Amino acid sequence: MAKFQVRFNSDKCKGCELCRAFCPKGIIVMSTAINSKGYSPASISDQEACVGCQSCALVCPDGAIEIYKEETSE
Amino acid sequence: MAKFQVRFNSDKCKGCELCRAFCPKGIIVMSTAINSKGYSPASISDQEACVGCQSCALVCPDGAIEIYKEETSE
Amino acid sequence: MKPVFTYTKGMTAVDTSYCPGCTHGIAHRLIAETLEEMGKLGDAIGVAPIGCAVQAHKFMNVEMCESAHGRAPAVASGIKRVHPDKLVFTYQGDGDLASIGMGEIVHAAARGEKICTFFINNCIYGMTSGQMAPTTLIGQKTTTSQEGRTREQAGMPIKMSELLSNLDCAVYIERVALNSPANIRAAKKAVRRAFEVQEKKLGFAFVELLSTCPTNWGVTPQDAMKWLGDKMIPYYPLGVFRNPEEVRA
Amino acid sequence: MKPVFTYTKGMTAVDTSYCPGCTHGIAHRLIAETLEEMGKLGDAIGVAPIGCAVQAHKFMNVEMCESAHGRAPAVASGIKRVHPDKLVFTYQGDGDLASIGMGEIVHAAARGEKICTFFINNCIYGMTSGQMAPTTLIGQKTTTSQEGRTREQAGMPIKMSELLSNLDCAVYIERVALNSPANIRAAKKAVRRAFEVQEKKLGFAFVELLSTCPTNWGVTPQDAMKWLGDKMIPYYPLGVFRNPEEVRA
Amino acid sequence: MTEKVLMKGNEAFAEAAIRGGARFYFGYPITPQSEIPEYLSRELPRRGGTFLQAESELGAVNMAYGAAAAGGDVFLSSSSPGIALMQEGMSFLCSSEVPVVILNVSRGGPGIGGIQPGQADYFQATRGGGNGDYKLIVFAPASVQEAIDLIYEAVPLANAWQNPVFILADGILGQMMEPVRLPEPRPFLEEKDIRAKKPWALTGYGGDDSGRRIVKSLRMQPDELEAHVEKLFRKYERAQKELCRYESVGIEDADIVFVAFGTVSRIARESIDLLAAQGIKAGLIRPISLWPFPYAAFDALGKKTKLVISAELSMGQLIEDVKLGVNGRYPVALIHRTGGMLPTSVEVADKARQLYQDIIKG
Amino acid sequence: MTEKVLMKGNEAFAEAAIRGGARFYFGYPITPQSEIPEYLSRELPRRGGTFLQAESELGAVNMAYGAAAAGGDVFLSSSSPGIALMQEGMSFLCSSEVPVVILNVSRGGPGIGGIQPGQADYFQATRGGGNGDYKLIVFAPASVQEAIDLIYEAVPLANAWQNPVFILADGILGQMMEPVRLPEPRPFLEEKDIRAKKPWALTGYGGDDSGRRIVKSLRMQPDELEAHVEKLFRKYERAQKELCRYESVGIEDADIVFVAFGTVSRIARESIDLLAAQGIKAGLIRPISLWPFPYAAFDALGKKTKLVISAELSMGQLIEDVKLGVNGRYPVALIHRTGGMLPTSVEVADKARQLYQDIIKG
Amino acid sequence: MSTTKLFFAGSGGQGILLMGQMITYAAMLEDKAATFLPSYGPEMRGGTANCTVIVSDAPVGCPLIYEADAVVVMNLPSLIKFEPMVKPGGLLLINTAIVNQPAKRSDIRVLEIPVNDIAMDLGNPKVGNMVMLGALVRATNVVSEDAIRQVMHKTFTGEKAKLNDANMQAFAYYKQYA
Amino acid sequence: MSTTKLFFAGSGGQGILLMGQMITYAAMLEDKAATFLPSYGPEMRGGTANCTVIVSDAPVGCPLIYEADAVVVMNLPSLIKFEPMVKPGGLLLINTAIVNQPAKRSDIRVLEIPVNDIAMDLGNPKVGNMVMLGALVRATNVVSEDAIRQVMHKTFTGEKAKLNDANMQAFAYYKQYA
Ligand SMILES: Cc1ncc(C[n+]2csc(CCOP(=O)(O)OP(=O)(O)O)c2C)c(N)n1
Ligand SMILES: Cc1ncc(C[n+]2csc(CCOP(=O)(O)OP(=O)(O)O)c2C)c(N)n1
Ligand code: SF4
Ligand code: SF4
Ligand code: SF4
Ligand code: SF4
Ligand code: SF4
Ligand code: SF4
Ligand SMILES: [Mg+2]
Ligand SMILES: [Mg+2]
Repeated sequence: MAKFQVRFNSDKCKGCELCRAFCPKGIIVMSTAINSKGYSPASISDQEACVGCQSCALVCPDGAIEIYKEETSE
Repeated sequence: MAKFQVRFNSDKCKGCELCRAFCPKGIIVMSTAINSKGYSPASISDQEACVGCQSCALVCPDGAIEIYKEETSE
Repeated sequence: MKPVFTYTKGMTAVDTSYCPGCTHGIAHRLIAETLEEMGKLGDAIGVAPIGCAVQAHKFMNVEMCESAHGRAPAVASGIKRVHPDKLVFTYQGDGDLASIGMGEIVHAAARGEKICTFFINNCIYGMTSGQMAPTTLIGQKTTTSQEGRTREQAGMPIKMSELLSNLDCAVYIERVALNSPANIRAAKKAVRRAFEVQEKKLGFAFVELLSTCPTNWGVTPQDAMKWLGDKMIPYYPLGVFRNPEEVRA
Repeated sequence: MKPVFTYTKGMTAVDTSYCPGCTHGIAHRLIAETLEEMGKLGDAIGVAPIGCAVQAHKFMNVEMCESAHGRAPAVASGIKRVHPDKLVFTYQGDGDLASIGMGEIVHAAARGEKICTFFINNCIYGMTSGQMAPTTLIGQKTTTSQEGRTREQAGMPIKMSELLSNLDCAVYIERVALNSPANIRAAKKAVRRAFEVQEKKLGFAFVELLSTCPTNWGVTPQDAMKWLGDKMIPYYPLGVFRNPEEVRA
Repeated sequence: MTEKVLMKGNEAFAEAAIRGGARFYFGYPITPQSEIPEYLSRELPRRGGTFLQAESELGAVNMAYGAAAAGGDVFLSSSSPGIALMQEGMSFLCSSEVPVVILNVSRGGPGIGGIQPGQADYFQATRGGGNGDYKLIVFAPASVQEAIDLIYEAVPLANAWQNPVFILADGILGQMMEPVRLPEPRPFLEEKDIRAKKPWALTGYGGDDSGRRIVKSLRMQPDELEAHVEKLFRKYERAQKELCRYESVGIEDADIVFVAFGTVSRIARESIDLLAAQGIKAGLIRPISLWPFPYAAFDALGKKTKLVISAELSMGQLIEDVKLGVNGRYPVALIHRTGGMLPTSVEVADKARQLYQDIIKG
Repeated sequence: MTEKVLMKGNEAFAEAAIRGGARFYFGYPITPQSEIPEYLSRELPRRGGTFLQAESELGAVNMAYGAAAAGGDVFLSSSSPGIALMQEGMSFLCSSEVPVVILNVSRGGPGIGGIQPGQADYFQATRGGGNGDYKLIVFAPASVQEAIDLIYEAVPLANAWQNPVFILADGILGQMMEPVRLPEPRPFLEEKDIRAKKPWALTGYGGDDSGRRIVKSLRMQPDELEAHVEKLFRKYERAQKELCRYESVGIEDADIVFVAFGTVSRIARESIDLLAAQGIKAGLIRPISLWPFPYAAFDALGKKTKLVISAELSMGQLIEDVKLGVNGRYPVALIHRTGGMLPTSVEVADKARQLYQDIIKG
Repeated sequence: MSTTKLFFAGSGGQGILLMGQMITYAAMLEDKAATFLPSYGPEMRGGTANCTVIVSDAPVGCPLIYEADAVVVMNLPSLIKFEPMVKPGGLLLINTAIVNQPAKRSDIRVLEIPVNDIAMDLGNPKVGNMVMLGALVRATNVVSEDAIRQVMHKTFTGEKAKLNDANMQAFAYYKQYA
Repeated sequence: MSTTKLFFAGSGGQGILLMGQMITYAAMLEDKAATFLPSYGPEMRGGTANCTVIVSDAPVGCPLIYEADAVVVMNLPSLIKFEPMVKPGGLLLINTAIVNQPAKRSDIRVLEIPVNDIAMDLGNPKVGNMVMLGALVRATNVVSEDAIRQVMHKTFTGEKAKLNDANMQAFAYYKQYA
């Protein structure tokens, strides 16, 4: 199981690609589908590779990203 | 004959006493008479003692003072 | 799974009206998160004047007031008098604050109003579609400086943080940038410090947030971030300009 | 006898309306003498906004325009555009320039308008009979700060010369005082330098002249001069804040 | 009832505002009303209120906007050119339904003009000098006592109507002294009571964001804006029914009816006596509310009336409302001075007689 | 005559100002007129003029004041809230008799309102939102072509009358495109010719201070101020005789007469056709000058007319002038939308028919 | 119905406005209607001061007057400017200690009072205006002497109360003088 | 008197305003009266664009319309919002390359044109709006094809002139397609 889970709210996403641009792991990709607002939302291509740096969430202007971490106690 | 002559235009004078206050020689006095504007104008008490420093004229807010110097060629 | 980064209660569920990639959204979130973390969402009152963010009240979950263009600091001064213990803040664009609102911001700072001002400097008039602002950089093309701004035509861009630093009662002034994760983290600290200065009633607190306007700059959001770093920061250096002892620690 | 100090053609024959001992008269004379000496009386256009000196056009022998309270720098900017080779100047009080007119003066300076501003700082609203100005000193009693101004109530007095020194295109800034013959001589040099900066089209030139208002300070003209020296100069230090190379010599 | 005191108009206005409940004052000096900020700078802090000298009239009106939007009871004063600078603000106050009491101690214009009394800001006050459809509630006192009473009443009235209440006085009222009785002070509204008393005011929502309040003016969707303006005008329509005030003196069988407000109405009263001595019966309609204007007052005019005269300190502003009220039923004439000049009662009487004789001669 | 071109209203206005002779422009961005400063920022410097973006509308109106006082031919534009901020300035311009051409591409209010077209600044334009007695000369175009022609004419007209000329347009005119013909450009007035051409303008007196010029507005002595205001009003009286303009369509034997200006007059014309199809003859008075208002136009109304209708984009402002013009001779009704909404021609026709039928039924 | 219109003029430091205010205050104490209207604004800076007082049994109309029952002039410019304002048969009071020019009109009553000299004689140069006030009140009966006495005690309180004796003495002086 | 009212709607980058302007320009060249009115202001930022064009033999009244002879919709939100605007018997042109939902009304004529697909076929994805323009002009005859040709040559000059062939090809496409 991946250590971090990055969740995209694709209805909030405006497809600005900032998360993609700032992900140090290059694991964010833009969808070819179009969301209800008419944008191509971002999503994660390789959850395992995520280092949980939060860069994506910090730069997202539209609050479309949440990040979860595996509970160590689990 | 005095080296400097300080002329007061007493119609312009507002009796503010600044010239008197700043004269290093203390030779400016206020008149007891009242001018057309209702002020006691300044005048010079001892022309001979004047050193021509222009202090009086520089501080006069009402352009009431002129200073003349004896022509050396005379 | 444990959330490490999640939605703040400080933002409403309403989608913002900002263009894709516009950093107004980031600035909103930083303020919202900070107030949430301080437990002050219900004790804050914001003022957003005309500009792209005039409807901030739809997005930030605090009570807010719109204001006439440029007048937010005066409006906030009035609010603060009525509610001296609430956190009162203005959220102003560069056209708004540095152009039409110059008188109001300087005087609020000079009086040491116990308010915070968040100054979103994107070097342009966003809402009205891209005219030159007093902060527009030399050489920058806008719809009213189509060949690029020149010193001769419009003078040099105004550095508001530096200008306000002359005023004794403007006790906290910092310039931050919203162009990278690291800078955004730093920006959030500045927002926090500004509110703390207000809580302690030390005086006027001012945070300048260098921002982007991809739409009116005519570039992608990503290129806008780059332009901010390459062009804006060299002219508008980041840093703390004034910092009262009490919050320096 | 040879005249060594005589009436300048730069002043009209009309008696000023100023109170006895008010330094507005001195400031007028310095500007008038300078323009006369430069041979520019007929090539100057002045702007005097509302304030005790609003009727300066009656006393100074140059063409002049009144302006709305605070707006002289905007008016002068307009005039200069029409007559780029004339010497255009504003003559503004501290209430006018530092309070209601803050926006206009900062922007004229920021744009580097090729005009001169003579800023008559007497720490009070003269014309309206003695209310607090943004320049009123801490502790100074005025009709709207009857116990003396406090930092808490109204912030710290604004130092306009220092504030404007942040603006690149404000190329010449000096503060002088009208409280002694020596200082008045120095003030005249500053006035001259300001006009020369304009002649050379170097940018915006600003001279702050510390002045008295015996009437509203409630003291004699002589005590007013002393108060200026004892209280004002320590807070508003004299000196050159900005000086372009070209006129420094 | 308090005992009679002798007070300068401006100071009495300031005191009336405090007693009316105005705890917050924002202002900027301007003659002939500077005694108001001066008085309040001393009195308000002493009595638990706030005085803040603004950087300008723009600052003042926007501070007032903020404080009132936050639920404070606010008083604001200035004189003509200063009021001109507040026009954008007035429009905002009305649009956002933020109640503020505003006093114009008006002077002669246009431009910087002079400092003597004028009534040439009538249009600005009643028609709105700002942008868009809005109305101020406007009262015009004719004595220091009446000004006190109107200002005292204005504070709760502004709150009740959630609209600015504007008092149009003049330099004479501001500067003169008359014996007056001051009303009993109302307690100031305390911060803790604002949320309950003013369900629209910004206070911070505390624990429950479901009651989050917003004060706004922008409505990008025209249908939404239209609906809002219509809502405002339903309120204004109600105001027209409830707030019209005037005084009339002997108009039913008058040959001439004067219409005048403020100081001029006092002159007109003297002229009525002078005309009576010459066998001409004159009456007076004195509008106290300038908006809503008491158009209905003109319905009481009888068959005998030959002429209605608007007497005012302007080149003819009130006269438009007089004409709208008269609606063609009687000839309407103007007697006026401007620029700070006042007509004497003799002058008014003479001109009125002249106009009257011209009419009866045909 | 130049050839037809297709231009956006705002750009056409800007071009017309240049061609009319306005060499100086001062402005501040505001929707829906920002294309004007944008266009002029590019075109004016290129053609020997000056574009200066002001720090605010206050800055703009005062820059305009200075430049025009110095003899420059100046154009100034904004939209409703921006115009509200210029009210003190307007009063100064009129008082000092400084000619400037001012365009309001107006939008919905009050407050910040919206950006869709409005006519609710009618009072402000015609009654003066600033302080004191003064009048702007106000024209209201109904098409891009007419706006071009009026702006082109306004530059010399403002100079001839030494008074601001104000063009009240709306967002639709500013944003739409229509085929237009631009007039031939007039040469700009050169600096060296100002002193001779404008004997009141500030230029510096050169060698001879006996011709020293002053531009002022303060008159502390009320008699002096009154004399000045009376002088202004003699000019305004002349303007009332010489500058009234309107267009009327079939009013002599109309059952209903519409009064409408600007975009609404175009709608009313369509409604006239719709009503004709229903057997009701409607006419139109379209004021082109809003001040001076063409009151005399109403003298042409005949016996047949049962109803006069003011059709406007406000809660009822134009209607006051209509009532003053009608002076009780006919019933006057209002058909209006506001807040940026426009009525359709069908809506106007339906409402008019309804009102008309109510009247003939009694 | 009786109405008295008074006008006071002189220079800044002469206590002009105080005279007017005291009459107005006294009238109020006597339950009469009264208005006091000073000239205002920067022209006062020139050093002139003047005010109008109207006292009446009925509500006062316009507080401004163009004709006065009595005019007090305390300096020369005021005499020149305001002598014409006295209504025919009215009263003109001149401070002859400063005004060295006689009145021109013959259709009015003129009282010449060297108030500064009298004040000097009384040992207090500041009470000149009270001397004039006494003369005015006695010549016009616009208010009662007793009312003025009450006003003085209400006006000069605390520190200033010690002035009352000197003031009343000055106020009473005119009786002897006349 | 013949008047044609057209309405164009879609998203920002689709050349909506250009279509409207070209018709207006063409009408002018044919000496007809015409008005073009875009939607304006910040709501355009949301990414929608629309405009109204009226072409007439007589001067145009109000440039705003509530009912159109023909409506062009280039994306789905526009179809939903503006289908009701077509007058009974009028014409609706839908860009079916993007709009994947049919029209609802049966009292109007509907033309379904996959303009992006056609443009792609033509080797130039940017000429979609010209395909739509061609369809519109031919279906309504509001202006002549020749006028549009002239407009193109006046609009795309200099650098852009090389687009004209592609544009005209796209403009002409609908003939074949139909
Ligand atoms: C008095 C007035 N003038 C002009 C405008 C038009 N206007 C609206 S927002 C704005 C500037 C927006 O720029 P900025 O403050 O930098 O905010 P941004 O949109 O860039 O975030 C302007 C000029 C207005 N609304 N009111
Ligand atoms: C819009 C406006 N507000 C207020 C005033 C009143 N006013 C006239 S001059 C002045 C200030 C004068 O002070 P300052 O500028 O310092 O000049 P000073 O008289 O001291 O030389 C004020 C507030 C005005 N004329 N116009
Ligand atoms: S948390 Fe960091 S590594 Fe993970 S997806 Fe976001 S930016 Fe990439
Ligand atoms: S940064 Fe946010 S809005 Fe932008 S693409 Fe990523 S998730 Fe979407
Ligand atoms: S010139 Fe100098 S010494 Fe002579 S009178 Fe003046 S101040 Fe005195
Ligand atoms: S300084 Fe000038 S005005 Fe003052 S007393 Fe001397 S001469 Fe007179
Ligand atoms: S216009 Fe610029 S500032 Fe405004 S929302 Fe769009 S990107 Fe942001
Ligand atoms: S009031 Fe003050 S500033 Fe004005 S003239 Fe008098 S002393 Fe000078
Ligand atoms: Mg911006
Ligand atoms: Mg001052």
